[in-house]
Amino acid sequence: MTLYDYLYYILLPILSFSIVLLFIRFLKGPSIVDRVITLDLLITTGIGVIAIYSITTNQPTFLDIAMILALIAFLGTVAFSYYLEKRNKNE
Amino acid sequence: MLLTLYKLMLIAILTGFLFSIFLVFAGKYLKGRLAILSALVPLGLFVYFLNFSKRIANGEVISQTFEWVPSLGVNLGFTLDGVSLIFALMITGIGFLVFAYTAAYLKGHEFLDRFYGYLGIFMAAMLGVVLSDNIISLFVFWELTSISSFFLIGFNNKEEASRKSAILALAITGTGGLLLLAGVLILGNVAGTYSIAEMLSSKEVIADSAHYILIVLLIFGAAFTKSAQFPFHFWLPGAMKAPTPVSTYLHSATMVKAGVYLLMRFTPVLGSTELWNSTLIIVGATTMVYAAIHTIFRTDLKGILAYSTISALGVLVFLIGLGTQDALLAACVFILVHALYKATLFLVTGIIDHETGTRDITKLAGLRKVLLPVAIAGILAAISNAGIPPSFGFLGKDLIYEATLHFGNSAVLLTILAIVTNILLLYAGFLAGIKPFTGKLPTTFEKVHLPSFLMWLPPLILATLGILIGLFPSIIQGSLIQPAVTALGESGSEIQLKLWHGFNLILALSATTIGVGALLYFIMKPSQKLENGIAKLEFIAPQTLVEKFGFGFGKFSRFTTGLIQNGYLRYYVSVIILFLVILTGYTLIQNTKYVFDYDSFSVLTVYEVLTVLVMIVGILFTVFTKSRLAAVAAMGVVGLAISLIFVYYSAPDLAMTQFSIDTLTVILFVLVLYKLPKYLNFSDYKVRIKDGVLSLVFGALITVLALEVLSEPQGSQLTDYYAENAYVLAKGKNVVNVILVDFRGIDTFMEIAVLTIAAIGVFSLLKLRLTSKNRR
Amino acid sequence: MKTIILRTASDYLLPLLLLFSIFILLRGHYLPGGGFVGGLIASIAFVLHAFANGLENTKNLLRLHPGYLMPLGLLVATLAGLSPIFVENLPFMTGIWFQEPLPVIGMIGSALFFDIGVYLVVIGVSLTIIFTITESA
Amino acid sequence: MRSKFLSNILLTLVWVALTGSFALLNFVFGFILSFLILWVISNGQGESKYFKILPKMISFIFFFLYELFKANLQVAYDVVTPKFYMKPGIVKVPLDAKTNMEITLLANLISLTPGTLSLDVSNDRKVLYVHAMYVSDKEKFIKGIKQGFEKRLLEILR
Amino acid sequence: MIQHIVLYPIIVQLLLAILLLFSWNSIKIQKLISAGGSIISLLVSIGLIMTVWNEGTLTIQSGGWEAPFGITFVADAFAATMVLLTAISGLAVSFFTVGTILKARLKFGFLPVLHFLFLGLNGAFLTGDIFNLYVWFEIIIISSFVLITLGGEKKQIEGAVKYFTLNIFASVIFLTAIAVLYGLTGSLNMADLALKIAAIENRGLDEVTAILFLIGFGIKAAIFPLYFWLPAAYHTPPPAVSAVFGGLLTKVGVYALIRVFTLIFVGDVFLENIILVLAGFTIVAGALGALTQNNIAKVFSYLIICHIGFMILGLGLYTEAAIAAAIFYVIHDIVVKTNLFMVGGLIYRIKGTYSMRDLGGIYAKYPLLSLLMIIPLFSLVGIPPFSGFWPKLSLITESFKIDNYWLIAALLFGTFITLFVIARLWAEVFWKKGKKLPEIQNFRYYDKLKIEKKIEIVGPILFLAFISLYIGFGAENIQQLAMRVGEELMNNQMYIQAVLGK
Amino acid sequence: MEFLLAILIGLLYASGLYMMLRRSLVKLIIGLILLSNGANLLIFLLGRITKGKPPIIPEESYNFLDAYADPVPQALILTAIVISFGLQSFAIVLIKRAYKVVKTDDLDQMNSTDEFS
Amino acid sequence: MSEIIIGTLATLGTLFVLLAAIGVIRMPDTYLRISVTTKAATLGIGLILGAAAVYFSDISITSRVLAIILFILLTAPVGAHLIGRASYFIGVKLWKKSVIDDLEGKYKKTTHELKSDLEEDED
Ligand code: NA
Ligand code: NA
Repeated sequence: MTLYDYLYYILLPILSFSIVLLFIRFLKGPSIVDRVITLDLLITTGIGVIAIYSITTNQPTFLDIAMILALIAFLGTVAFSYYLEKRNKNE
Repeated sequence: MLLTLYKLMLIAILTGFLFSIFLVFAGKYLKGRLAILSALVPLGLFVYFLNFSKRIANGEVISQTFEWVPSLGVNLGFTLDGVSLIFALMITGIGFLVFAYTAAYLKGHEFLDRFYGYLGIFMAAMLGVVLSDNIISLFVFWELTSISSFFLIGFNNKEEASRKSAILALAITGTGGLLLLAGVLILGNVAGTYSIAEMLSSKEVIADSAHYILIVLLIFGAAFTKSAQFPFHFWLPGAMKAPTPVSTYLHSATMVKAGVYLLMRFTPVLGSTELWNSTLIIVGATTMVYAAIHTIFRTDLKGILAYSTISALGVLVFLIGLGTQDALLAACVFILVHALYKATLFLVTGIIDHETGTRDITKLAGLRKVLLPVAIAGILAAISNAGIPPSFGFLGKDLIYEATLHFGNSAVLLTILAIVTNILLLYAGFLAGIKPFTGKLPTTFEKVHLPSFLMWLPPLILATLGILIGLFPSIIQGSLIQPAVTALGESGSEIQLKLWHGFNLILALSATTIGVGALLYFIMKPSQKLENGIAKLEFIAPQTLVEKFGFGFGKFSRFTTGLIQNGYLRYYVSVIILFLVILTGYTLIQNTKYVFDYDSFSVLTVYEVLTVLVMIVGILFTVFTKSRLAAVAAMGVVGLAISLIFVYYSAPDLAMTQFSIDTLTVILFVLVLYKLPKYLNFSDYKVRIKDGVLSLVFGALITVLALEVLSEPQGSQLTDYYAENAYVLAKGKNVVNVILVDFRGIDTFMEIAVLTIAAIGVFSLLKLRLTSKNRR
Repeated sequence: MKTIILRTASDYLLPLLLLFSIFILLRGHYLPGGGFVGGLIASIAFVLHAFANGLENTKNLLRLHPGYLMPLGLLVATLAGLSPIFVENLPFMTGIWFQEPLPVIGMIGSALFFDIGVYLVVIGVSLTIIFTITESA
Repeated sequence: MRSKFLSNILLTLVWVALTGSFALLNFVFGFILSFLILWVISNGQGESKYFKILPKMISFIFFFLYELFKANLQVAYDVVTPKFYMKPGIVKVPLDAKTNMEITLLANLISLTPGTLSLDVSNDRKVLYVHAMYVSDKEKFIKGIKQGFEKRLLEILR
Repeated sequence: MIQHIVLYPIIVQLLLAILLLFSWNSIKIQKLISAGGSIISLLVSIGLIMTVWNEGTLTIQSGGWEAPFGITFVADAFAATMVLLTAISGLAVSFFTVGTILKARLKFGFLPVLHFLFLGLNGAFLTGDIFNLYVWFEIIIISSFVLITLGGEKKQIEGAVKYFTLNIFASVIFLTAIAVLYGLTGSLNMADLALKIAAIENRGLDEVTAILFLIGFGIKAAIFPLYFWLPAAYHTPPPAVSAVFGGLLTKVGVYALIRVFTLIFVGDVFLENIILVLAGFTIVAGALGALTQNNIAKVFSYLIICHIGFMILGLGLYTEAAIAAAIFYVIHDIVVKTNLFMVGGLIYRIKGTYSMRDLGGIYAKYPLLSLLMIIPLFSLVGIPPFSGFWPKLSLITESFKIDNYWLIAALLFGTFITLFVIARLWAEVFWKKGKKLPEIQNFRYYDKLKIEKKIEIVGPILFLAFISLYIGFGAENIQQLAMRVGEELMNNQMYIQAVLGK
Repeated sequence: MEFLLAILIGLLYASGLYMMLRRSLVKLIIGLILLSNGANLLIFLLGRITKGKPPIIPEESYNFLDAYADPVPQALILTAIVISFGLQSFAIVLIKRAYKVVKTDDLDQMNSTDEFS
Repeated sequence: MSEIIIGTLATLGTLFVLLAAIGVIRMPDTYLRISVTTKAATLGIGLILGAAAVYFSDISITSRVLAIILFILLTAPVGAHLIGRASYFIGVKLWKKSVIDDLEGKYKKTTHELKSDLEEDED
């Protein structure tokens, strides 16, 4: 088994499976915070998927996407926190 | 010299328009002097047209064409022949008198200038109608007469009845106008020309055409509405809401005769067929009898005159329907006869109304003592109307009987109808012209004064003419009547207008008519009771039916509009989608092969399937979750999954952008959401199922469409070109970016413009608060 | 949000992200990135700052209302688009280039200025939108 | 001034690393760029301290990586085995760290370490509330943090 | 290069919008820029159409990339005409805006967005690239969203929600159609597409694509049964906005329909029949709607729909004369509808209401003004020889030529209802004795305006009225233009030749 | 994969439409977003998809050495995405404003402009 | 050699990510889930990215990888802090077997001001 096959046929599916697991938590919730956390984690896992994918395709370009994901994902969490705090204050 | 004269014909028509435009701007400053001066316009035109009479009498037909919209085949083609001349003289001549009359009648009225303006437009338009050779330009002028009529009927527009009548008249004549438009366009197409003169040579082609019936019906529609034929007659009594000069000029002497003119004009082109003749005879006869009977039941002078006018118009249509030379001759003569006496009677009525303040015939009597010249005019007109020799009316009546008596098998029936009509018309004329002046003067009217000569002279002139022509018919015989009859296509024998034909059947019939009519006048007394009696039948009157139809139609339009535009956005969306689904679905089902080339598709891999799976569940979750926030977060998941798909399929820039934008959207949502109320599930189960089915069908359609397209070959020459030139010419290696900033830079340019506008929108939508202070 | 952790982090993230954004902007012609994503990252930097320090502080930092970046960016892009007309009588938006390439950025040409215009507009737009919403929230 | 210069150099290095080009021109460009950025954003910001002691920093990084790895294994074990051994709770940890930078770094490092999560800092900055998975002994837990992360961190920063 | 002029109408509006944004804080300067710029824009458009008339179709390849690789801009007679009309209508509205729009609205970007809208319109008319057309459409709709919501009053918002949703929906369908088109041909240049679509064997897909375009553009053009957004929204914004919308916006949809169905999807009888049926229903539905309304702005809105039917009818008939008639009608309609809503605005300014029940007495009080307002009303009805009359001649004739009497009936019905509705409007609004209405606080009645303000309001109406009169009385020139357009459109080889050189 | 994507796109269209048919303004906007995602993916799919070969010319080369994905649909989608972002952000604010002035999220209560007057 | 390094890093990283995923599924309360995710995922992604860096062994790519890791290290704990704090605000309950909650009652309801209560302790 080559490194390519290993990454492509074993690790990539495992990461995708992790995504599914995370997504199950996303669906279950129960609180919105759980969803926000899982969303964040989904993105992080996505970065992993992209990194592995870039190795298997020999395309470093994809790492740039990982970079953007890493940067921007954070803002989502911040915004949700901001929202939750404000909503809570208003109530 | 000749040429300049010809040109004048266009200018002659334009004069009226120019006159009224002039009034728009200068009218206010001319009010006092205006009135008399205005009358010079029609007078000048009358003289101008009179100048042609000699040449017309010599059998000349004067025609001149000015190009207007040649690419549509529309010219200002004018023809002056016998028929046109009669009408032109009537229009300008009576116009002159009415203009003068108005000066006194509406003296000091604040909107006198407007009134003259409308009259000017009307006169010009009417001249346009009767002079046009090009049927499109005829239509143009025809419509203008309807419009000016609308403004004149509604002149006293502060009264609701007046406005209503104006709209009703416009609705009826407007409908007719549109029928005429269709008619002339089809006719023009069939004949291959819009020129009436040129059509004469293709008479057979037209008659044999499959569209002949349609053309004739359309033209009838126009003529009948304009000339107030049964059952379209009812707008005319309503139109009497207009000031009397208008009733005189438009609704008795000229405009209503436009329909008659139209029929006459088209007689040589379309006439002499069973359809043409029978329809006109039936409609004309019905109208003349029906309207004549109606005069009995009226007490308002103008009402009486209105119905008698309708009846007279019926007579004219009837005569054109007979279509024999006799009949057409009679028609030509009767037009003049009627114009003279009816105009007189209207003007007289106007004076009575103006001076006594009432038009109620049951109250009017003895006015000869205070309004002698008016009484003379009235009585003279009544005489001509009655056809008592030696009036012009007598001539006319003779010719009518002449025509009916010689009309083959139906001669007896038609003659009887004509007699009945004439008897009733006589009665009506006596009521209007004699009744107010005879008998004892009620005390209330003792202080009535004779108005300015401007008012009584015009009717007197007209009435006198009605007698004079009767005495000397040769005045008009050669110069007007003969050319007119020739123009109608009857070039047979020479015409002789004589007062005295010796003792014959016709004379007997005339005598009978006069006798019975006079008897009727002495026996019958118009009364409110009679009027009330006929009012009981109103529910089946054409007007009521039309109004009911209009009302029902209004209801119908409210119903349909309310049905279509019901206010529910989701319904709008459904309709549009349904429409799309049906159309595309139909086409797809008809043409789809359902053969997909699976081999060309890329292989499924675990991670892709899982990504798609997450996305599908994410979408479903977005749709069905009860929490808005969860839905928004789920959209984040969907966005991420899409980004991953873009990654898998070689679109790094897309993945980046999709992801960043999705995050941004989620943030915006989150920032906005917390002020909103909870997600409510408004719709019930059934609705959801229905919507669900529609949505699924729509989605399936898109899927099938996508697969269909994928099974077609595609080779993009763009791709290769970009690949080759991206670096060499555009100096970039990220081809997507090169496309964005260079090959298709304008797209990107406008994309940022869109963003800018959106930002302005957001800014102003949230920041701008219209307060009561800055609201207006 | 009153948390020093976020505030401190954002102080350091701000320059870092801005730097990064320019990096993304300039390399767009060669690798994924470009004015749009670059602009987004720059605006995220400021948005973070605003979340942490309050809008007023961020606005003070910017000195100018971010909205003005929109016409500025559009103007830069327009001038880049117009330059070929004036310089060489070529059609609108035709790329014109300096002869020598620069490191990182590569060839300097009108397309680059166009991308800078995009960058500015995107910053202006994102900030205007987010700031406005936050203010009226 | 000095710290600003340092920041400038640091950002320049980041730029050079990002672009991967060590040409002189790129250094100059990176320097100017960083300078501009710092100038743009420096409005209204107080002095801030950057890394002064490189060696300590490096040793700290290794210490942190070790902690990270160790704790990860612990948590991993708990996650994958059916039974939970954890005793979670929120603990109030008094702070010696004073500046924003110190507190933030400390809190973040605590959060990054598995099993612990900095929830919030009190408004008077005296206390850090930490959620932890294993607080069988509260005092021991607090001591662990103060002796471990906080002490080492402050050594670097001060 | 003489071809530069093709892009000038776009560039001028773009620069105007930018300048206006820079002068955000000064309404005074904005007004000056907008007015001056609109005049320049008109001059440029006149220059463009004259050049096109003399030189034939002009093309310019933006970015210098030969077609079909770059985005081509094409000024044929049709496009140049539309650009000119935009400039004319734009000039009027720009002045009318200055006279009627609230300061508060002007402070929040009304004028820049208005010019962005004109930018979008010019772009949409001139582009020769289907995706680029999509982008211009988006400029148009986003500007229109902003304009329609600016001020954010209740009815504006309610109308805007529908307007927004259905228009975005139309864009999605448009995009879907582009996807299919690219999937089938791998091209975006419209001339190139014309060639490639003709070569596709699967006519069914070709037809489905065409239907998608029909629906996408049909929504924007407000044809039956896709027009719901229009009656819901067009009466809600200030009259200056309704004027641009009523005059120009729906016409972009019509433009796109005509363009696509004369250039790319040619000769599909099934589609032509569908278009004819829709045209008939559009006329009737619009007419029925107009009959039911009492708010004059709503009456005008429904009349827009009704008359869109006329234009679509011309397309469906698909003969040179019919297309020319549709073009003539477009020309007439843009001027008249713009003016109509301005007239509505003037009436509102005089009395402070749009309701026919409350209005009245305007003719007695303002005779000259009323006569001025009657010009657009007459033109709208097409009372001969006013401008709306001429195109109907060909429409009826061409309908007759295919023996479709239903169409003739629909045309006559639409005309009749228009006539009736306008007559009623005249009677109610102008003739009827004016009621005494409660005075609205802070409302600046026409009476109380300064003379300059009055000129700013009446001037544009007068300007457009003159143009309407010219269209009516100088119909020959307009017909010549329309016929030239019709000829060019019906021979799509000319367009293809101009763009691709083959 | 194309088959799966086609179904996915269909689902996006279907769910987008379904959301638009609800009465909530928020759902409506979400529906529009789903729809435009669907349209973007449709362009992507119909432009034919290629795996793992981004259209970026390798360093040290003037040309592609290998197969590459069609960059045109990508560029189109990019433009479309950004444009929809503009529209979406406006739409989201519209919701806010609508709730402020109409005081409801229920679309069925926003039909005063369609009423006869 | 490098293949082995790459394989090892990638495997470890993947396992940590998987661990985080399982943790998120299994952990009984929100705070614990936050706790688990921040670390495991950060480490996991760092390792995977490291593998990529080794694979491409190019200075510009390595530095990019470092940049990503730096970003994650910077942002992940801040995010965890923010969301954890927010959970407390909105009243997400601790797991019932939690042993201590020092934060209870320390937030002022309206302003979210957080007390240290240290003075009280010293007293
Ligand atoms: Na365990
Ligand atoms: Na931790």
